[in-house]
Amino acid sequence: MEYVIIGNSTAAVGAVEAIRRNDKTGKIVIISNEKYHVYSRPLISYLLLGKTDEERMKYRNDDFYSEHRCELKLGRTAQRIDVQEKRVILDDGESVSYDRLLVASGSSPVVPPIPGLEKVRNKFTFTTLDDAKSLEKALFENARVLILGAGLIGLKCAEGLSKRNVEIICVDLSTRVLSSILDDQSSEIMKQHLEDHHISFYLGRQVTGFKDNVACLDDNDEIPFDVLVLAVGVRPNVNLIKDIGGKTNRGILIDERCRTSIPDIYAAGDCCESMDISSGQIKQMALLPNAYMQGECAGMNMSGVDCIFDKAIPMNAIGLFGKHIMTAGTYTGQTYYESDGKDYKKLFYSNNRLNGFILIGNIEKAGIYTALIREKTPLDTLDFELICKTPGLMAFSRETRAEKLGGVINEYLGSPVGISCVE
Amino acid sequence: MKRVYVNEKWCLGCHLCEYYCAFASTGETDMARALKDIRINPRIRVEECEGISFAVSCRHCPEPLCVKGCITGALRKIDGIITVDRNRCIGCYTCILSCPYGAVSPSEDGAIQKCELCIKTHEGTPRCVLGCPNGAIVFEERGE
Amino acid sequence: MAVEYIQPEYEVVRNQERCIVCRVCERQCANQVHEYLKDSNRMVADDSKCVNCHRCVALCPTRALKIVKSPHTFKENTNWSGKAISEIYKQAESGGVLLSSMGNPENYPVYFDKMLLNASQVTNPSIDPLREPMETRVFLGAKPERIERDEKGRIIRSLPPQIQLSMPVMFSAMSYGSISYNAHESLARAAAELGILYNTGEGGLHEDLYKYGKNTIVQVASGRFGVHKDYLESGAAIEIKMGQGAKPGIGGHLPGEKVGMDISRTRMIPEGTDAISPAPHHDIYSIEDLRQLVYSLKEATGYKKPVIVKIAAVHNVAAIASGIARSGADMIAIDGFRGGTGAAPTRIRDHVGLPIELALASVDKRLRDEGIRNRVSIIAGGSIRSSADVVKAIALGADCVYIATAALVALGCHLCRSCHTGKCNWGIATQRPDLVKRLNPNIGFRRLVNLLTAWQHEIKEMMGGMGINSIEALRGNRLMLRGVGLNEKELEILGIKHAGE
Amino acid sequence: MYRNVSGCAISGIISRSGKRFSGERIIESVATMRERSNGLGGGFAAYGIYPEYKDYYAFHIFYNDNAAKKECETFLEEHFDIINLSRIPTRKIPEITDEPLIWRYFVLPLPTKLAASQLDEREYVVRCVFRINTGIDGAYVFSSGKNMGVFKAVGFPEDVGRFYKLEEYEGYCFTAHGRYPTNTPGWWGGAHPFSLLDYTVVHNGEISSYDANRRSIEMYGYKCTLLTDTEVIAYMIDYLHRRIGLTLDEICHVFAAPFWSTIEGKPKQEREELKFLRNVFSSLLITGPFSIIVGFEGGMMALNDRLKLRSMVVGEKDDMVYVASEEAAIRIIQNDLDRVWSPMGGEGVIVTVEGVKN
Repeated sequence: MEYVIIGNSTAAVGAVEAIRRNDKTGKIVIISNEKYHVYSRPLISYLLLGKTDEERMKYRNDDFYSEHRCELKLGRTAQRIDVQEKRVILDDGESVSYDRLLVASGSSPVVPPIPGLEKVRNKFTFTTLDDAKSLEKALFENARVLILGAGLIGLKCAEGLSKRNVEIICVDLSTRVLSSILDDQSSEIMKQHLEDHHISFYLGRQVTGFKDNVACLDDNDEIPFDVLVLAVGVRPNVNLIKDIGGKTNRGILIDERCRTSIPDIYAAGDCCESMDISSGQIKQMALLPNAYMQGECAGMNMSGVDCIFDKAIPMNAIGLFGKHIMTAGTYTGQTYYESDGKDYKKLFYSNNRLNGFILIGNIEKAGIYTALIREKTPLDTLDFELICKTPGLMAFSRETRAEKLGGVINEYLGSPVGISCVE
Repeated sequence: MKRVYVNEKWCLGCHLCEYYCAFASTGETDMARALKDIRINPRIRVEECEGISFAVSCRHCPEPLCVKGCITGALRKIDGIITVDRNRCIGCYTCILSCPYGAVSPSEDGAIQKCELCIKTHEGTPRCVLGCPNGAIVFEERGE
Repeated sequence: MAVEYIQPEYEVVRNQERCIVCRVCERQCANQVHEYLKDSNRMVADDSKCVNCHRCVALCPTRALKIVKSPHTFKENTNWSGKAISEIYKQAESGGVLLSSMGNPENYPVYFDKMLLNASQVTNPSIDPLREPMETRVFLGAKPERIERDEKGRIIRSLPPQIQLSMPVMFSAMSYGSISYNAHESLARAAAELGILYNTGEGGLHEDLYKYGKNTIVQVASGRFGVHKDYLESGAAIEIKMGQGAKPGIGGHLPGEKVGMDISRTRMIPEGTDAISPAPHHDIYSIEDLRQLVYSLKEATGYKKPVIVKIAAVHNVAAIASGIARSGADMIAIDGFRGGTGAAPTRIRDHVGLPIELALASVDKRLRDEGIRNRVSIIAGGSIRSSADVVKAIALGADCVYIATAALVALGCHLCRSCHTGKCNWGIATQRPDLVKRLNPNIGFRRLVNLLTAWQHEIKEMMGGMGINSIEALRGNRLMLRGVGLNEKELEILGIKHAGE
Repeated sequence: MYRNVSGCAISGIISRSGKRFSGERIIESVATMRERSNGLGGGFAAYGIYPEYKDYYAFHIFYNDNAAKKECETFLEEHFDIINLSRIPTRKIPEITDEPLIWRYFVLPLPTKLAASQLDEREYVVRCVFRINTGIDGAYVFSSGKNMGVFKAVGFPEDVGRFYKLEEYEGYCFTAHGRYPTNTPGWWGGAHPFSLLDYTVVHNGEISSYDANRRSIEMYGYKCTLLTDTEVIAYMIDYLHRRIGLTLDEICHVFAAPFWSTIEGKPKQEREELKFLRNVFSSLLITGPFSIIVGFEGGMMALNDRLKLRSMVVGEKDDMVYVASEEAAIRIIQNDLDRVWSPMGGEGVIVTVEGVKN
């Protein structure tokens, strides 16, 4: 069996590990346009921050490929897929044949069509190690860094730059920070927190154009800057599939076995769209845990073991300047809410199910909430009032707890009737 | 594989498991010296409510969501035991968001901590099990 | 009260250097001795509440605690001891009968400690239990005085009901109520594992424990609590409790607050009502009446269960035992004055009864003198503390011993003698669910099994030393005993020679 | 109360056909084991020696003095019809000194007395023997069976044999004992064999169950006055064989009961029987080392303790069966054996004279 994986990040690793669980001998070829050993993309902001280094950014140990016997084709780009011949054609013309193909091509940063952008010096996107390295090189003392986008990437970048003695300005079309994962109030808490850490915001503003290194806003404000970071979002890399007539939307469409619409071709990770079970909608969820689990699911199915991944939900754990945010699911339904102005908790529920939550500050045992969403646990089977206040196993029934903690299994009872004393 | 199992029927809520856990990770030989004037941050936690109590620590799940979701690769499952490479962990806490038992928590230095069955500090039975006075926490092979 | 007549007996000594304020002492003390002071982040203790049960000491992970006897002293003299003085203060205050728990603590002779065992040298080899079989199995029950043969000349092997034990030790009566469900379950499971019997006591038998029936003695006491047909039939033997060594002549009293749902159902009395066992059985005012009850119980169970009559060791115990042996009982249990209790009037506990050693010796002799020793088995109880006590009791003439206090100690009891308060920190003599759960029967039964397994090893060692490899050859073998520091009369009653003779 | 603790030599010879032979051979056999005796006691039991008085109880009695003799004879006359009485013939030899008066009586219970007692004849005899031995100071009945006699004294057994002129007696069965008591001065009555009616016991060993056995057997009217293992064993045999009616085989299973582990492995019927015997007669289990030869009318039984802590060998030649502590003690009188073996611990060897049931 010949497995080919396009991409060398989280989903690819998930696939490799799954394939090798089932198939010790098949050939695995990994094709990536990046030249690095697999590394964790979200860590690039920590690299800037100095909390990690390239060595520690490696997502798997150095011997990962050899241990899993993967053939690497790094720094090479897959140009197209030949479905008839079942092979992948690379940029240098080499063709790599496959029995099963995984497209884990990830996503690319969106570069907005803003007039004058092409003339801006020191402009960067922020999704790859190379991005981070280039950005770092462009920094200098007291530089003004303008970050376009106050979402996850933009703010992690801001944090990454925070120890660099630079001025950080953030502009976003949205009136709120982290608008994709926070509601108004929580967003305000985070904005305050970020401002306390010397990030300046221009929210609800649009950059209408650049005059060299000056950004012009829709209200005619002008922001001069030295370095520009574009963090307005990412777009799935769908072309390989789209080109051969596979079904795509914004991302590649896959089923719960991570199969594309084309036989023997699977897709996983940021290049895909999949079902968010908290909302029932098909959406792009460019999240590392999902990428791994999709990759793993694809790998299992590719190597002949039927496997379903139908537990995808949006979930984010993000720390910014020591304040942790955890969110998951969909923000619909009734709410449970508590906040002291600094910490924040809001749970969203309807129809006897937890739909989503937002936590800021106290994130202890947040996974218990996540599990309620993921497992669609009927809320009337537990003490919802208690679990709202304190996530814990206490809220579950005694039986459920016993099952979870193993207490009832095989409890040793001695010999119920031992040596009889009756003649 | 031997695992830690908890039976709340016998948990007394004495919290000794937490102290033995905290002690185990100090590497000290005397608990008084190790934990005097320290606010402990154990990897096993007792949940308590209205006369019910039980300890919760990592279940070392067969399909560990924490490991799958770990963004750095710091969490690994090795020989059935989920361990954390604290050098790699950057404290994103995705694992805390993932763990359905609430068994992962932040440590003092920001990296996460979780029960690793004492394999890094002691031989044999985990200390919480040894420290439980009532057999509410046991370390047993029960098959999977 | 402005005047404190009675001072704490113990002091809780905390080594603040070692205390890590884990608060386990506070959480585990049902007497609320320990308290956490938030402001100073330290633990303090109220000595006056301490009963010296050692729960906190045993659980303190840093060994920061110890409990010492208070140096406080009255102006005592030999006649007016501190105890005598404080008891007067207590009664002057309360106007009530003093209550105590566990066995007689007073300074009467412990004859077991004044008897030494023999061992073989040269003329008769000692036997190594690791190399040779060493048997501790005993049968309890009446033995026939003659044998009969069938037409083929084969012995007709019909016997009165017999009980086979792997070793001559049983757990004696402790009722469900006086001790916790978990304690009962521990005893039941240990008995089953060991191949011995435990005893329900007078509180009936919890339905969950019927499955251990083949290892159960079901007791019928003066209150008749929980006695019904299924109960009688569920056990391996039936015991009529006439008396208890700790409180001869006194009945029992389980306060209503201990009679929860399970106990109420087991005892067949309304929840929350006091369970009072009268001092006498109101249908037994004579030996003839006893005989009637013995036969009523036998009739009720088809003559399949041996009947034990348990009496407290009192002055004319030998004559009473002789009467019982002739009443149709299969076994006599004699309970010495050091036997334990969940609650007894202090004066009774401390001043009534006989040491089991003397009672046993005189009963065994009396029954032999009358030629009826084989009609009954003798079970001796009342503070059998070790395997050596077992061996000495058997050598004096017992078929088997009863242990209870030793079993409770194995389960964690620290002999704080506060059973009557119902706040047993070890989960034994209590019905409070939070305290009961402290005794995990999975651990408890194992500890009991360990204890008796250890005793069995020791018994075998001692037997081997004496050159005896089956315990029946030890029974009544008083030549294996010698007294030390005993006077002629004591030696005569015990039927032993003095050491050196 | 001092209990005798002893090591010893034992020997026994029996003719299965009931052929009578001289007592000389048993002397020769036991003499071989002189090393096992220390001169503090020796004795013999001889069966079939009084054919002319075979229906009478032959009482052998030691008297300390004539006063005792007189008192005893008065008692005997009150209870028995005395057919014959005489001194037992002895030979003066330097090795045997301080002999008491040694008399022999052939008696039958007085029919009126016997009837009045409502006792079985043998029980009547036993009670009278106990009355004399415990009630008459200085008188001691050391043999009381029919057509048999015990001869014993303080001294080495071969000297005792010569003293009693044993070579002049002919019987179908002889047993002998040489004694090595470790802590008591010799006393004529204390020598072996010990007997009651026709049961005689010679014994080598020291039983650890002594006091359990003693206190148990005393419950049935026996009085253990001599405090020897042999005495208690003799009473136990009398009790179980004569009074309870156990067979000798069953008695072996009581005295040297198989271990429970052995019993569990037996077929059901046997297992149940063994268990019954162990349970019902548990107080008569003998522990500690012993080898015994029990003589009785018409037979002989040899038994070792169940761990076989004492040596005992059996030899066979034609109709003769020999048992002795040492093989040499057999070979000296019959070197040409058909078969020789050591019985297992607890394995009773029961030999009966043809035509006599045990």
